[in-house]
Amino acid sequence: MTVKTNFMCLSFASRSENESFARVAVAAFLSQLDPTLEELMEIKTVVSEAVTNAIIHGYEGRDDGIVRIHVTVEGSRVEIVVEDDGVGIADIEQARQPLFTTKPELERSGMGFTIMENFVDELTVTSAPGKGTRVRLVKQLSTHPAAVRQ
Amino acid sequence: MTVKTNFMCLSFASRSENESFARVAVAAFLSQLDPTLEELMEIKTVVSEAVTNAIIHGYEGRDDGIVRIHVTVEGSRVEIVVEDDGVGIADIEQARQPLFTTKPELERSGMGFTIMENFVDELTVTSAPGKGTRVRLVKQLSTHPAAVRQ
Amino acid sequence: MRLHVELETRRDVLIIRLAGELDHHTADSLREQVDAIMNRENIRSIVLSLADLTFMDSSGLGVILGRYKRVAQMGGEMVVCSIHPTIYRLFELSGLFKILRIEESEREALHALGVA
Amino acid sequence: MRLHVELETRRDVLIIRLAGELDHHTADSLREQVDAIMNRENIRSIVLSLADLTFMDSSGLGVILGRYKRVAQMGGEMVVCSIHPTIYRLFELSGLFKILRIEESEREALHALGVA
Ligand SMILES: Nc1ncnc2c1ncn2[C@@H]1O[C@H](COP(=O)(O)OP(=O)(O)O)[C@@H](O)[C@H]1O
Ligand SMILES: Nc1ncnc2c1ncn2[C@@H]1O[C@H](COP(=O)(O)OP(=O)(O)O)[C@@H](O)[C@H]1O
Repeated sequence: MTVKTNFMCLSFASRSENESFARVAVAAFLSQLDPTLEELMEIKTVVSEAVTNAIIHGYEGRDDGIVRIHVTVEGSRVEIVVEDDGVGIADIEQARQPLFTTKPELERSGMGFTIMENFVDELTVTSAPGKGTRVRLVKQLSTHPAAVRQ
Repeated sequence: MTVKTNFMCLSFASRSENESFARVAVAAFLSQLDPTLEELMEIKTVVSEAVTNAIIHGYEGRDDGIVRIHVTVEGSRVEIVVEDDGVGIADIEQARQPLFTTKPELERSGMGFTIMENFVDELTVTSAPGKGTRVRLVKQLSTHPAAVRQ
Repeated sequence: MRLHVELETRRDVLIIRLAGELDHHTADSLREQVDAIMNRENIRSIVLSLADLTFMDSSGLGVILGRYKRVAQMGGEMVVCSIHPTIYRLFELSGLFKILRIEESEREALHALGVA
Repeated sequence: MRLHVELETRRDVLIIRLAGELDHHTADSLREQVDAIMNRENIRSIVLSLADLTFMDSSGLGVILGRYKRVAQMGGEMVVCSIHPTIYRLFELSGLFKILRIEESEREALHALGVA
């Protein structure tokens, strides 16, 4: 049995109108795995959180930054990486706390990382001030075996 | 009046199941321009033609190639570039003839380039044997002015 | 365009009906529209009707929480109804149900506020 | 999955109803399903019913032309009906209407072949 692997990369301008495009593109790519509606919604949500963070926090609202997304599929295991070359995060542990936000004036809820953590199986955040941010999300889909094998 | 510019790049494995993903992703990106249904269908069709060609002809059905798509938007003008690093085309003029195909055994219709030409405003094909193929498509959308300006 | 906002006032209750996708990009226009009415009229409570909201992320939570704070200051309340399962989980995770009232349908929400 | 194929035979006519998207990826399974029936049964003509086909590209033209050649060899014909405008233009560009018959609806197509 060979496990089916597939990948795609996506990069785009850090403009808020691309948030919707980013989650639709990732969902369209993963639809070949025949995910449940619930799984698809969870994936759209976490992509939206990570991309919005890159735009608002990473690039501080500037629209000349580039957001990159890599999606790798192995069998029914999905890995999504969202990257920016923005300001970075000094204290990652603090940033991941529920309700913590550095932009309350923009009515941010501080729930982005908490939602990501709850909607995927693994969340890794790599970041340093001035070095950009890399968010890695891993999710095991419950797809039926027929869709998994080549 | 500043003209709104936006871009995205996409790359993915040369697998036929990614054809549908590619056209949905491009359409999702362009939906911010509020194109007509007809324009969206035309764009999906030309993306499908170019991507299918990259997979079938460029990579001759191998699934370890990479197909790249760049989309640039300036106002309501859309430029789409589809590239592969495959076998390339020796005689581009011949390849663009209606009904010409090098793969009749796969029931190819030889209408890919003809459809692309008819559905966009500009079509440029750059290719050489062993050097891959680059298809550049330009289309002027009829979007109403409000969607064009920032 | 991607988010459709319908606003209706019944006495001091503002009914906000959302259809489409509420994210960071669409949150701004929702905020502006709702605040414009709240600055102009005497709104004490809000009914948030989400039957046709197909997507929401934490940017949506932010704008909802912001409007909640405004009605809470007026001594009013916010009632949310007809929530899709995934969006329900966002409300749950963020503890919003501790401060918002939830009802099955808009009818029940309006009834709860005495403007059915 | 992305292309749904419904096949029905009425005497020597095969009705092919397509829903979804017909591209290079989905063309193979359509070809196999149709050829399996044509190898087994005595099919002389084909009705291609495209009311629910939302997308088609030149890979679709290829598989349709291939099935046309099979019925033409049998002295039969192919009737296409209920075509969306963009797909209509593909047929038009490729000159397929010179060899295929086109009808507004499946009813009329079946009528034209005497199996309504
Ligand atoms: N891509 C990023 N670049 C820089 N800082 C980030 C990034 N993503 C998150 N952060 C920081 O982490 C904090 C918490 O993020 P999150 O939980 O998504 O909440 P919110 O976006 O509502 O602030 C943000 O307020 C910000 O300070
Ligand atoms: N990306 C590509 N790489 C190599 N050859 C190509 C590529 N695209 C098109 N061709 C050549 O051009 C011919 C005509 O292409 P097209 O008009 O799309 O018809 P078809 O795909 O049905 O053959 C192909 O048969 C092939 O020989």
